[in-house]
Amino acid sequence: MIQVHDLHKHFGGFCAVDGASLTIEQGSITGLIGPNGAGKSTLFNVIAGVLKPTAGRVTMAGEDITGLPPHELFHKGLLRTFQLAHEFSSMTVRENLMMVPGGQCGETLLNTWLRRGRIRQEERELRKKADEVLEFLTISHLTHEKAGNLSGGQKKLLELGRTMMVDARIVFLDEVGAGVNRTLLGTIGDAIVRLNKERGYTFCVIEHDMDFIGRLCDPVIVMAAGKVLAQGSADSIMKNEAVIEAYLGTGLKNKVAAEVAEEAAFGESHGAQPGLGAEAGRGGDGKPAGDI
Amino acid sequence: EEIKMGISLGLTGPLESISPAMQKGAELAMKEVSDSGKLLDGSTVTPVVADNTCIDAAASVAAVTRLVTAEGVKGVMGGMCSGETIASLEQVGVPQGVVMISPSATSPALSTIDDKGFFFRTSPSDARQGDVMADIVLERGINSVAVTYTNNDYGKGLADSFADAYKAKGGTVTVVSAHDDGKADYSAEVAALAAAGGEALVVAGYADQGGSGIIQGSLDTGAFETFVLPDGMVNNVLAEKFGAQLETSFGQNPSAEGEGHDKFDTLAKEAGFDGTSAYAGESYDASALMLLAMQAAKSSDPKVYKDKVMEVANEPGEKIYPGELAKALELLAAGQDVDYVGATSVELIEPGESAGVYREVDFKGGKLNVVGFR
Amino acid sequence: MDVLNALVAILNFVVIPAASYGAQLALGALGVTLIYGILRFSNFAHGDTMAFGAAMVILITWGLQAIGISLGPLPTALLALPFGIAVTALFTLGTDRAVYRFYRSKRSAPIILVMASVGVMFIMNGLTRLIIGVDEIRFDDGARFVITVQQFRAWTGLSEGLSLRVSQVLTLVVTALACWALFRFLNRSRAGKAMRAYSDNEDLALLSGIDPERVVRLTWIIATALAVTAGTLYGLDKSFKVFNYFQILLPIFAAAIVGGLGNPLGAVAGGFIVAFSEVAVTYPWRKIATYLGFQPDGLLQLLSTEYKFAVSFVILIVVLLFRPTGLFRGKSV
Amino acid sequence: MSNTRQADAVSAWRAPILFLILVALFVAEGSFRNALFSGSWNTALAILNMGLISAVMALGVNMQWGYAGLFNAGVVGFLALGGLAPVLVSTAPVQGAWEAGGPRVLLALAVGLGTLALAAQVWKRMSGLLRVPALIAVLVLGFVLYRWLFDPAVMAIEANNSAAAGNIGGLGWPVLLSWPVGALFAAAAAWGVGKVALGLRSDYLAIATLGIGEIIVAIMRNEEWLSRGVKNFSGIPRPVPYELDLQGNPDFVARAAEWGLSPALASGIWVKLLYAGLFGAVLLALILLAELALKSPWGRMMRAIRDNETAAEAMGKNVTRRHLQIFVIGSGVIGLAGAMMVTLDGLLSPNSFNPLRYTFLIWVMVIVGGSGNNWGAALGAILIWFLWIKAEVWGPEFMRLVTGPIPEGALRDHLLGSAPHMRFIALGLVLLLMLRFAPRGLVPEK
Amino acid sequence: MAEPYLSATAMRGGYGKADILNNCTLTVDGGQIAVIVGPNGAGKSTAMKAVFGMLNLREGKVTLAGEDITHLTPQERVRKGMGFVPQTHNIFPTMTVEENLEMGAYIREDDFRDTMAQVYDLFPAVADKRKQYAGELSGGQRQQVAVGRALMTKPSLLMLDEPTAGVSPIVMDELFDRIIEVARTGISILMVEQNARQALEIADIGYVLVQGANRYTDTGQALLADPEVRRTFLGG
Ligand SMILES: Nc1ncnc2c1ncn2[C@@H]1O[C@H](COP(=O)(O)OP(=O)(O)OP(=O)(O)O)[C@@H](O)[C@H]1O
Ligand SMILES: Nc1ncnc2c1ncn2[C@@H]1O[C@H](COP(=O)(O)OP(=O)(O)OP(=O)(O)O)[C@@H](O)[C@H]1O
Ligand SMILES: [Mg+2]
Ligand SMILES: [Mg+2]
Repeated sequence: MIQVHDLHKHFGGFCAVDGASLTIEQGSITGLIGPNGAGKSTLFNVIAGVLKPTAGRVTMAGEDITGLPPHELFHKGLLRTFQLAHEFSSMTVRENLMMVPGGQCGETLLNTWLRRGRIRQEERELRKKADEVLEFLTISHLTHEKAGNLSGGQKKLLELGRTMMVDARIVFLDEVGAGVNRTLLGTIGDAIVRLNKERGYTFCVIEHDMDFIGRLCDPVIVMAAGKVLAQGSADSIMKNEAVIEAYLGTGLKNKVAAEVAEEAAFGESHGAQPGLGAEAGRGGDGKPAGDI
Repeated sequence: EEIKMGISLGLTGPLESISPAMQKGAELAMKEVSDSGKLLDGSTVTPVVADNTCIDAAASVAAVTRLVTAEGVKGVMGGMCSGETIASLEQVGVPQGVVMISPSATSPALSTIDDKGFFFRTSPSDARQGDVMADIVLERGINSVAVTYTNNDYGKGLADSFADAYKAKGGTVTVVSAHDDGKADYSAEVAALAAAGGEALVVAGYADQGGSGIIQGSLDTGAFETFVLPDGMVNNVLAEKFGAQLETSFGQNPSAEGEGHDKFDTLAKEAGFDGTSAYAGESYDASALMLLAMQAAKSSDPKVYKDKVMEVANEPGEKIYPGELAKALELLAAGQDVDYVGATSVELIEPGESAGVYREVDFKGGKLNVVGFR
Repeated sequence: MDVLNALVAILNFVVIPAASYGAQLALGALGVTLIYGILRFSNFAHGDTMAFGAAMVILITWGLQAIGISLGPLPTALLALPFGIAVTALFTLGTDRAVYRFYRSKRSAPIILVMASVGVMFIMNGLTRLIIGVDEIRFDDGARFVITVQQFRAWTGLSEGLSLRVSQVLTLVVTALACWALFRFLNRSRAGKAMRAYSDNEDLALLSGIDPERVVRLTWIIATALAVTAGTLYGLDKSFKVFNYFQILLPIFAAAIVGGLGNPLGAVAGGFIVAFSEVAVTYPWRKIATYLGFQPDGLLQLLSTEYKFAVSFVILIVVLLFRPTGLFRGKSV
Repeated sequence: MSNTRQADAVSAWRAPILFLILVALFVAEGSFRNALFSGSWNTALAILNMGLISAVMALGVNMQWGYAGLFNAGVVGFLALGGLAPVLVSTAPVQGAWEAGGPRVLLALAVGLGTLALAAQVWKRMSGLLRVPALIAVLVLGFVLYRWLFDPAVMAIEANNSAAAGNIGGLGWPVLLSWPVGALFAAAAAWGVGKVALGLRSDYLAIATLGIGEIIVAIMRNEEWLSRGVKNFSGIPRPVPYELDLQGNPDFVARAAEWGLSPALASGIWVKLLYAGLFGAVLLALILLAELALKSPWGRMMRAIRDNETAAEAMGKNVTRRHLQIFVIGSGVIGLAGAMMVTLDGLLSPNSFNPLRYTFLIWVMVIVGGSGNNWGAALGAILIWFLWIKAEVWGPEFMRLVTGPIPEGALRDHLLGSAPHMRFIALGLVLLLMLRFAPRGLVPEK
Repeated sequence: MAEPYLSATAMRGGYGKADILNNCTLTVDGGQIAVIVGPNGAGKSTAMKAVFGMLNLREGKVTLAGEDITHLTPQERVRKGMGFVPQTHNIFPTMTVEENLEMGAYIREDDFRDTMAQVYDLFPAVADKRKQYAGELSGGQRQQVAVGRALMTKPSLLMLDEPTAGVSPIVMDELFDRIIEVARTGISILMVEQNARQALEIADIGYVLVQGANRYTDTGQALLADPEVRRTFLGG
């Protein structure tokens, strides 16, 4: 679906993306992980047309889309969310959603004077759709709230909700999970799977929550220092030494030390030992159940 | 009867610093008439002042509309700047049938306007001054000059008419360039004028505006030493400001031959303002003319007395100087003719503007000296 | 010799006047840029703060002269300057309290503050006129020239002269000092950093223990000091006239913006760009060409001086097209 | 941190009540005679007419700022361009001007525009080392050719009867036709400006447009052949009858007598009423169209763009295009107002186009009225204009009040002499008070 | 029992007319780690702001070390030893990383270079960027700077609103580690977390907030063990 060829993005002298090449398969839910500052968001921004690449090429379904402006990409079916929520703060939550679909009849100035009826009908449909999305995201009580007044997590949800307003071909999600309640995140994960299965959306997901990545994504691409470090299934990635060292880490040293000293007798089950698998280190018990 | 007279001046705006003296000049004449008790069987005259901002036509129209329709003035001493004057004349003066006499709007465009006889001015059209100035400059043996003018209808009209006359009489104009009033800095203009060169610099501007800025810059950089100064510049303030630096400069402004002007000066001093300030005398004359015309027409109705304005201003009749308005009223009441001379040797020519007697001045010894009349 | 003459002509008519005008603009722009940088709005009352301050300085100068104090070759106004600053700062602090604080606490959009500053501008303008009148006032005493045209010609024997005024030198020196000091202050001192922090993120500044009201007060005091100094120097150089101080506001804003709002270096660079583009682009090169041995017909003037302001704006727009937030990457709200 | 800005709930009655107050002010101005009001309907209507025109200007600014967040500080320029239209469209042709150089001027202008277009193409199409030299070559050659065509033609036109005319002259068409033409002039200029400058942010856009406004006004002042420049153009035809004609019309005089009015008074009022009708109709039509657009998905899209351009762009909205659209339309409306204003004044005086009066005062109107709200902007415009005019009377009146208790003497004289400057203080105070009690505008955006 | 170090009791208040907080109570003892969890929009951030005096309370009382601070301004609370990292807008974007940290130490009169070195030690990723503008950092890096800034204050009560949102697992572990360490030195920690399981593990006391009211209050371990809590709030 999306192919990135040897992409470079420099800020001044600094190479945020330094020759990344990767492929996002049609119909996949691809995870993109990597340490802070690895260049993930920058890569997203280049693909989505917000930043111009210093060098390299991006193609979408064979078509070269390097440097196309975001609004054109949107109409080609490429949607994205922002890591720092970009809500329309003085508009209500519902309006935030209703403005999304492209090609609305009422977006043409002449039509607003001449085709009131058509617009009214279109609006009715949009409103219904928006309300469904809000219902799904469990924020329907906020329909008429100004988006600027939402809580941090709610803004994230709204961000996601916008991508659900139209039929997309590929959706880039930049840390939708950060700040979102884990229970809800599970629901979101389900929705992503459903959209992927039922509607054939392709997803590319940046996330630091490895449970989420592990449950959803295949394949997973790991970036570090602007380059692709590893690629593979979630399981294989989580066992990859280099990835553990650069990204996953090995659990809470202090906690472990403390436990060893004070609470060894109780045989803590989830205190990860250094060198143990990353999954265990990340609070291994209670793997998310498939159903919520 | 209490007769109200309007005064429409730019009390705020670019010419705000010369307006107060003009207002005082106009009020002086009104007070003189009013105090005499001889106008139309003891009518009193009350001035009503309006601020026309000088540059905002809409505000000026609103102000004059108020004077005429709300205050019910019988005549308006104003406007001040040509553009605003045209607007208020066309929108208010003519349609409402009120006489307007401007002391200072000198644009040639006002000569041709369709005023239905309601408009006069006590200052001459700039077309004439250009001619006079060209003569003076050439007679002083200066054969090439640079010209700078304030970028409005007054400056532009004067500069054009001067340049045409001067060239026709054999002089060389190295450059004619505009300067805007109220700018922060005139280095660019001075640099351009200096580069163009010339034996003297003609400054068709205002003494307390860009004009003095240009002179200051020229003196400081040594670009010019001799300045030719037309009416807007001939002013005691200028002499005070630059003093001996103007040693070789000269100029001319419309003014009475001696007597009227001096008398007005004394009167002004008594009333506590500077009679030599630009257009103060013209303002006095403008008000006086309207009141005398009323007396002559035996009516304060502008539609009636408008036809008398030219009559009282011109010969034949006894000459009337500032401070002699009471006498003039008496003469007129007795059915005799007067020839109002006033502070500025008023002589109205068709279509109702000052013919323009100019006095030639120089600045020897850092003072403003009158050296002749033409 | 002719080459020297050409050089002196350019110095005398272009470089020196443009440099001192540029410094005047820069000094004004420093204040504008500071208010913009810290309090995040364009202060339209700045021109009138300059006028008000200069009026105060004039009154005090008259007072000093009356009791016979002077500064020798330097203008007495310099002595009056600190007092003028103090009085004006009290006034601006008062306006902040009475006007701007309310909108800050309401977190109004910057445009509301801009409009409030227009209101303040009208009031200050009226007050200044009430206090000192609308006439032109000259208050420079002491020596006027460092070197006059005649002296220069006598010394060098060149046919072109060169003049340098005390006020020009003063302005240049003061501007350089002010820019340097402001830059150091904002980037090095604790209070300066607190000011920048406040401008970046008010709430977080609060959380770091910075007292916002103190920052605001400090900003006003510094900006006022800059404004009064600028106003006084400008008045010394040209003469004081209330109306002109509003007119100078536009080029000052242009300077602040072309350099990049919020950046002292930018303000200075902007001031010089505006000044030099006004003077140099409209300069007729004929005289220079003649000195260099050409005999041109025309004036060799790119554009007439009527368009000088337009020219400086064209240059400004071109700069912005290539550097959308000014030469020194300024802020934008 | 989250912004704690709260949308104060604004009563639905607020707008109607404020409009009623405004009407009451005008009625008071028309019928009561005291220190504050003049009691003349002529005055009241004169203020109202310019107020209506100001409202149209404010509407244009509101479209740009209130809908899209574009800071246009060049209002005066677009206004002036609009004002050019009545001169070029409706005044009588000037004898001999067209023959003197009309076609050549047009050709020169075409060459000038062509050069710019070509330069833009060169800049877009070419790359590499040759780009800058090629651009400069095109510009220089174009400029030389343009001046070669332009200068002699202009000299010839300006020399043609320079005291009374000296301009190219008009077409002699009805003046009402010049209103849409004025809008077109301004819109066309805005298109060019927008293409270049709309990439700039907030205050940077402001200063760029400010500059463009100054440039346009400078051109209108100095290009005499266009409309006589600083020499002013007066005597622009009217769409309504002349007072003097009415006064000479026995029918009208009789009708006036029925009402108990003198012919002069009645004619003044009647003419102003006709103007008010025209301007009011234009204003209402514009508000209607604007409201329809604003309350539809188009308006929603504009608000989204204003709130967050990056996000709007990512949601498929072509921000650049929309900005250009609204900038052009807003400027067109301002141009329309310019044409209306010049028609009302009967005079085109480029020197009067100063930014304080025609840019910043309009901005004050919009912000005080309530940006983003069409009714608010219109209300603010009429109200502020009313105050701007009345401050002329109220300022000195206030001064008299203040100086009452001060004993006769130099101080009192000085203060009374400075009374006209109270105009500024009065206006400033009123402005601050209004902003204080309605910080988001009198009728804020919902 | 001695009074807890921080106690905010029966808080009621909100932004506009409607109350967001309904009788919400939070207490932290010296050296304790308290964690607040709850669904989005439950009022967690609002509660933090209320404790820090950035919100007008209609009811309730906040005491710090026994002293009533309900009516103090935020900057006065900073001087009383409270430090706060907000959820969003928690850096100075046009100041460099180093200046951000310096601003954290604004009220400190002593030499803070040690502390800064420690912070850089803790977050090596931002140490490389100390001369860069904080606004140019990646999401996770910003978060690290924000926490670093609060650490610079050397507070006696550290309040963190979702400090780990967007940071990579390895840094998160480091961060939690550091928080434990900090708490051991006697500093109280009050934090909101969505990475609730990890957070509750190290928590001495946990609060579950729903619609501005306390739903569950218990030790971290106990909450983790409660299946109801796990299912509805911790994501299974
Ligand atoms: N405008 C900019 N100027 C300079 N450097 C930048 C800019 N934007 C990003 N960077 C740098 O580029 C690098 C990559 O940033 P990016 O936002 O892509 O990281 P990321 O992988 O998304 O990290 P995170 O997981 O923390 O979100 C960072 O080191 C950041 O400091
Ligand atoms: N500035 C504000 N004005 C009005 N309402 C607000 C404001 N900020 C937040 N709210 C409302 O208050 C409620 C609680 O918000 P808060 O930020 O405290 O939630 P939270 O528990 O921190 O959620 P999250 O986990 O998503 O950060 C939300 O419903 C939100 O809509
Ligand atoms: Mg990122
Ligand atoms: Mg929160």
